[in-house]
Amino acid sequence: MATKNLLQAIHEGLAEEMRSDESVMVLGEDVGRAGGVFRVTQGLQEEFGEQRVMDTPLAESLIVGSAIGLSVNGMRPVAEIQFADFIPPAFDQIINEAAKFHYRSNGAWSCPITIRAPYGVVPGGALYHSQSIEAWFCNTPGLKVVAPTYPADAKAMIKSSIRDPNPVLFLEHKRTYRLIKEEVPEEDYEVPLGKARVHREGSDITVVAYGLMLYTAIEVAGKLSEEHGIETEVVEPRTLYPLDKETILDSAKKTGKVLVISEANLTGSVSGEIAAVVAREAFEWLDGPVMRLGAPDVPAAAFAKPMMDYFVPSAEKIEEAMLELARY
Amino acid sequence: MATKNLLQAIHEGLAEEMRSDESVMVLGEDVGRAGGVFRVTQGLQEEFGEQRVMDTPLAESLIVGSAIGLSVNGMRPVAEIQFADFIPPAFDQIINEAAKFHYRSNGAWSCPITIRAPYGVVPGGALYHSQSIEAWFCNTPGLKVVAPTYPADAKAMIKSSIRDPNPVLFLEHKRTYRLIKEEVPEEDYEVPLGKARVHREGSDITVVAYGLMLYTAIEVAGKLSEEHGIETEVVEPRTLYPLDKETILDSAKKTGKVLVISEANLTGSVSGEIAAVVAREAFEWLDGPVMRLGAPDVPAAAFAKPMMDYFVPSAEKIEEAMLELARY
Amino acid sequence: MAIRETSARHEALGLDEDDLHRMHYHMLIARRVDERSWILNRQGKAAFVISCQGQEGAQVGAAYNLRPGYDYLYPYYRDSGMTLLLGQTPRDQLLSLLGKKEDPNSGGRQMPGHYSSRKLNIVTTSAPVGVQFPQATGTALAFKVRGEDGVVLACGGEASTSGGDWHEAMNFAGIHKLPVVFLVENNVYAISVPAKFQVAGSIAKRAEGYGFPGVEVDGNDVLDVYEAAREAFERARGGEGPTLIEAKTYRMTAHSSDDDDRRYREREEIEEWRQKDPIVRFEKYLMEHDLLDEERKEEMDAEIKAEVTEASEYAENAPFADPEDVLTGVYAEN
Amino acid sequence: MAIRETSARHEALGLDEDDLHRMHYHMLIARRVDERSWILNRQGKAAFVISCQGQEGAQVGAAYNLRPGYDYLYPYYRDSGMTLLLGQTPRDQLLSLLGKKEDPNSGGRQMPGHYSSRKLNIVTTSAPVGVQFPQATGTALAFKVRGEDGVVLACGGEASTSGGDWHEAMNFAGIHKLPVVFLVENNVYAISVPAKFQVAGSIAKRAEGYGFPGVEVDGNDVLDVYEAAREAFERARGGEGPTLIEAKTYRMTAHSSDDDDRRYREREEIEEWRQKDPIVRFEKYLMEHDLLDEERKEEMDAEIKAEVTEASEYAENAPFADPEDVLTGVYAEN
Ligand SMILES: Cc1ncc(C[n+]2csc(CCOP(=O)(O)OP(=O)(O)O)c2C)c(N)n1
Ligand SMILES: Cc1ncc(C[n+]2csc(CCOP(=O)(O)OP(=O)(O)O)c2C)c(N)n1
Ligand SMILES: [Mg+2]
Ligand SMILES: [Mg+2]
Repeated sequence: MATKNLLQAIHEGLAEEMRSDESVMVLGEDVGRAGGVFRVTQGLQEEFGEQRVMDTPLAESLIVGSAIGLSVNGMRPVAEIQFADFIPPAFDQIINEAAKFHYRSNGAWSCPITIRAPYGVVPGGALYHSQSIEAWFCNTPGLKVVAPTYPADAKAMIKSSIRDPNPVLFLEHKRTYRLIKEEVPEEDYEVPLGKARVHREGSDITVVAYGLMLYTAIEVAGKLSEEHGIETEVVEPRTLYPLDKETILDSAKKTGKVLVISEANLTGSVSGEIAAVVAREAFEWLDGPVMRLGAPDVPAAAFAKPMMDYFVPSAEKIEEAMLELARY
Repeated sequence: MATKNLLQAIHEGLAEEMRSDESVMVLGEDVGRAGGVFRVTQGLQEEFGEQRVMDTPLAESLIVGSAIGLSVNGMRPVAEIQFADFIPPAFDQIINEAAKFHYRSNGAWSCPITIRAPYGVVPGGALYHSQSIEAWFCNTPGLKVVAPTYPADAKAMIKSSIRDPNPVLFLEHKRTYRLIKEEVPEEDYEVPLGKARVHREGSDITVVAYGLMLYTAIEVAGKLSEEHGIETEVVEPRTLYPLDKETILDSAKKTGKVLVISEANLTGSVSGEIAAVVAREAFEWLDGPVMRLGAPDVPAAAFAKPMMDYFVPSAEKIEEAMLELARY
Repeated sequence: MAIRETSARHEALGLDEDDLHRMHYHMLIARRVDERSWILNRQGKAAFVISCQGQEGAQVGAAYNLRPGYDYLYPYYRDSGMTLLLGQTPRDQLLSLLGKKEDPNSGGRQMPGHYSSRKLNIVTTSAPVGVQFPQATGTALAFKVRGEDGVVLACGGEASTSGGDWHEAMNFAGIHKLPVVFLVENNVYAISVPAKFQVAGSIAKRAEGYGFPGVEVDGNDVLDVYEAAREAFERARGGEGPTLIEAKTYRMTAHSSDDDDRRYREREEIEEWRQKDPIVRFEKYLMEHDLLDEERKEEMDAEIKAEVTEASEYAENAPFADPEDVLTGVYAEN
Repeated sequence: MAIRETSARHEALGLDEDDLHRMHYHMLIARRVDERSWILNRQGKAAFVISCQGQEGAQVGAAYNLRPGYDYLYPYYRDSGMTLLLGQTPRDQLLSLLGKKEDPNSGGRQMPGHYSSRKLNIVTTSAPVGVQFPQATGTALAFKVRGEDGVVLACGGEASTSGGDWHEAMNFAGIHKLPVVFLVENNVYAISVPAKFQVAGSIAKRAEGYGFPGVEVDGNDVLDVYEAAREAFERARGGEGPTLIEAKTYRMTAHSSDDDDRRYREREEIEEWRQKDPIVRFEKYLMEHDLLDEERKEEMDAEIKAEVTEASEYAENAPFADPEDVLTGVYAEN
């Protein structure tokens, strides 16, 4: 079993789906000959041709809108938005169209499309290649929003997304594309949408995190265990909408202390929803306030490296927050 | 002092600003000769002419984009989005452009525009004249989101919005346009953005609500006082982003019990942020879980009247929730 | 003379008597269903009406080229002339008008005029104006990718060309020569906004800038529209790519039952256009060619009115969906 | 003969020797600053470079018609030829390249190429492609509402015409005859996507569909672009409305320092276009008219290189903003 990074795992999942299902297509800017600005679709056009792997004009509403139209005519398109920051022109097609096709037609039509979007702060990305856009989409019934972090999960979840009869927004944190490698099974295996994952058992505190913050949290959790004997349970939602409340609440009830971490601007982020659910449904079990750590409420993220670093929640800040919660 | 409903109060605020400041303009679909589909801008084109009150093409990105361009060249445009459900095409111009002009130019440029958008469920409105869109915009530093409910507040706040040097999204609940009348001062008076309002003092529970839900909550609060001697403090944020945490937290600490109500789909709504803030910062004062009541997580709202009524949180449901919290 | 000349017309178009009667029948039934809708609105039974009146010719003329259930239709909210032609019934329309459980478009979830039929390939209609155009190009692309000869008809009013979606779709369709026909029913108004504040230059002319033909037709002449659309469908099926058709017509009613058009247009203007009513004009043509007489017309009208009355009664007596039904069908199941 | 004929050219355009030298100077300084940027990138000092190379003629030719600080410019990220002409300095550019505190565009917040100057009416540039066009129409409308004769120049690459914003702006500008000039620098590629998969038909031709003139010019001929732009600016100032200019040019570098263009284009193609380098061509023109000789050219180049070297050293030694600075300036204060 080969070890792969996130980028390779998503590529492999896409390629396998295209091989096993002729109706699967990829469309987006620079996904063809160039293989995508991050190389996720590299080689797919050579293998599947210019029509099934199509370079579209620079028009995000068209990319998603045409994907919708493809899906109602028997195809399973995977639309790539080059950077999540550029998804707003497609907002209408996602929120008002794809997400409502099934409901508004009383079940007659459905819209099985997958929209891939690389998000998150990355060095040099500045204000328009850095944003965490989850919150824009996590108040929309009919849509699913997933954000896997580990390669093996990502490969299975891109397949689950393509096979899902509903529109799925598939978020990929740019800075995690090459951050770690892990063993990724060759054969077909399942990771269902809507299920969270517990990365680390622990009895003292629970940390809920995803994307780059998840890696940092797991690191810090190890450190706290060694240096302070504090045992952290780390829960990764993997699907941000609809949420797997059960797994999160089980952990909250077990530890009685919860910290939600994300790289998004704190106010109005998905962390708020998670914290609200825990504060409501695990109230009787809580030994401390549900805490949140996020980026400051300023545009993500300034270009100059020192400024960018200041914006992203650091391991130090995360350790501080975890210690504060543990000692509460 | 004349009594006016919400619609008349906003109209009056607009007209007064246009009279006192030549740079104030109104643009949008059907705002001119027709005076707007809800008649908010009625008579303005006759008084100020076709240029200062302009009927635009059916293009929301253009409406907001051109408003931005007007504002950088000395004007103070008020852009009307006919129904909030149709704001998604303008999402990019609001989120990525207007909200970031000042920050990204290091303060050189600013973007003093006001965007009016009628939101909320209304009979006959069905799936695209009903949505509560607050959450889409309350994770965006640089933008202000306001949602006044009472006529006198609305008149002052439309003026504050126009005078504010930042982009302001001004939300108007359609069903409250003509719901109540109250005395609205003729002279110029101030209601600053970013300040919540306490409508009703109470020591037992706090209800945070806005829009149509606010009216219902105040009604039910009166009922609970009479029938059960339960005293509810009702807090209206008035500005949803950035939030007036202080006023909300003061009330939470006073009553120790908080219920957040909104007509939006519950999951991912602004209620989550408010609940998370209270659960974190008033933790030590809480005698019960921070509760939330919202619409079910299904598209807002089906056309058939009985279906629509089922969707909107009713006075009964609100009373239930308030009683549950009071008796917790 | 005039007659021989024009008689050449429908024959030259390869339309036989049955075709003409089918066209006439569906234009008229669309009109009658619409008229009934306004009555139900005035009676307080229908919350909202949005009309096809004045556009039946453009709708039937264009949609007559569709192969129901094979080609795809993206109608807009006035296109009841199309959906009736494809196979929806007055009952369907009035069940939708009243938001009843049996409403085949949405089960009472959407406003009237938001058509949908999986069987007829009428893609669920939206309220946001213009969103159908990019979707239509994708549906056309699917045909092309699979090497099938299906065609997609995408419709909208003139204001549906003002938004970015229309342009993005035109450009994409042009680049890949997609089998899609864009029909713009230019009825002069977008609610209150006249075309002069809505459209710069000419809609039809714009097609050339995208590298494919655009034609302007008399939208109140069903044969004129049919002719242009037939050519467009042939081009599409032949792999020659898209066509844009701008049908010049007029909105004979207020925008909707919520609108009072006296605020923004003169009665005289409406009267002028009444003289050009596409149904009256087509009936004149049929009579000139001895394909219709007063008697036959009355007969047919009576049948239609009876059917519409029956449909109305059925719809009025039909039940609403259970309120709890709003909780179902948000996500599709595999 | 050829000379007399062409000599008529700049004179016919009302350009004197000084004008030509200013044009030449700014094309060359833009090129040299860009070349320096790549050196700093290879040295690991600059995280990101995006180039003007090949487009200096189009940029200087068009922007030469602007009245700095009165007319408005909405540049796109390659338009350093324009911003330098208007008054930004190599220092400004390189401070921005390195994201230093003194970066006049954004104080180190934005990527290089995202220009801004309140004093010069260079509106803060965005990264999302195409958003500038609706904004530009609003800025033009403000001039019209106030009865001023200001003009707005809005620029983008050919792919900036693919998004809806471009179309919505074209339509609005056409409806109200707004004083705006749209310049599309068609450099054949959008990152890796060639124009044939980006643009259906012809960009320049589309203007007619919106009711105003569109012209295609040789974007590598500064005088050709100047001529078209001068006419466009005169039309705009005279209240005759917008003009669309499509300048055919070529992106001589990779899309950016993050791009490897060997994945998608042939070296030969680049070589062909090198022969048409707008700077070389203009120098040839100047020499043919005895307005420039090798010596003068070397001299000027040496001056420019010295200034760029000084600017580079200054920028390299300039401090970053304090990290905490990211927390400031989110909202404007009254
Ligand atoms: C994106 C969007 N903006 C605004 C509206 C509100 N609205 C509904 S119909 C309409 C006018 C449409 O005019 P046109 O396209 O000419 O079609 P017509 O009604 O004239 O047939 C408007 C503004 C909408 N439905 N969608
Ligand atoms: C809305 C949006 N989508 C995608 C991108 C990513 N992107 C940046 S530049 C570019 C290509 C632009 O090509 P063109 O407009 O021709 O300008 P050029 O770079 O060729 O000068 C793309 C796809 C973006 N910046 N904005
Ligand atoms: Mg119309
Ligand atoms: Mg280009």
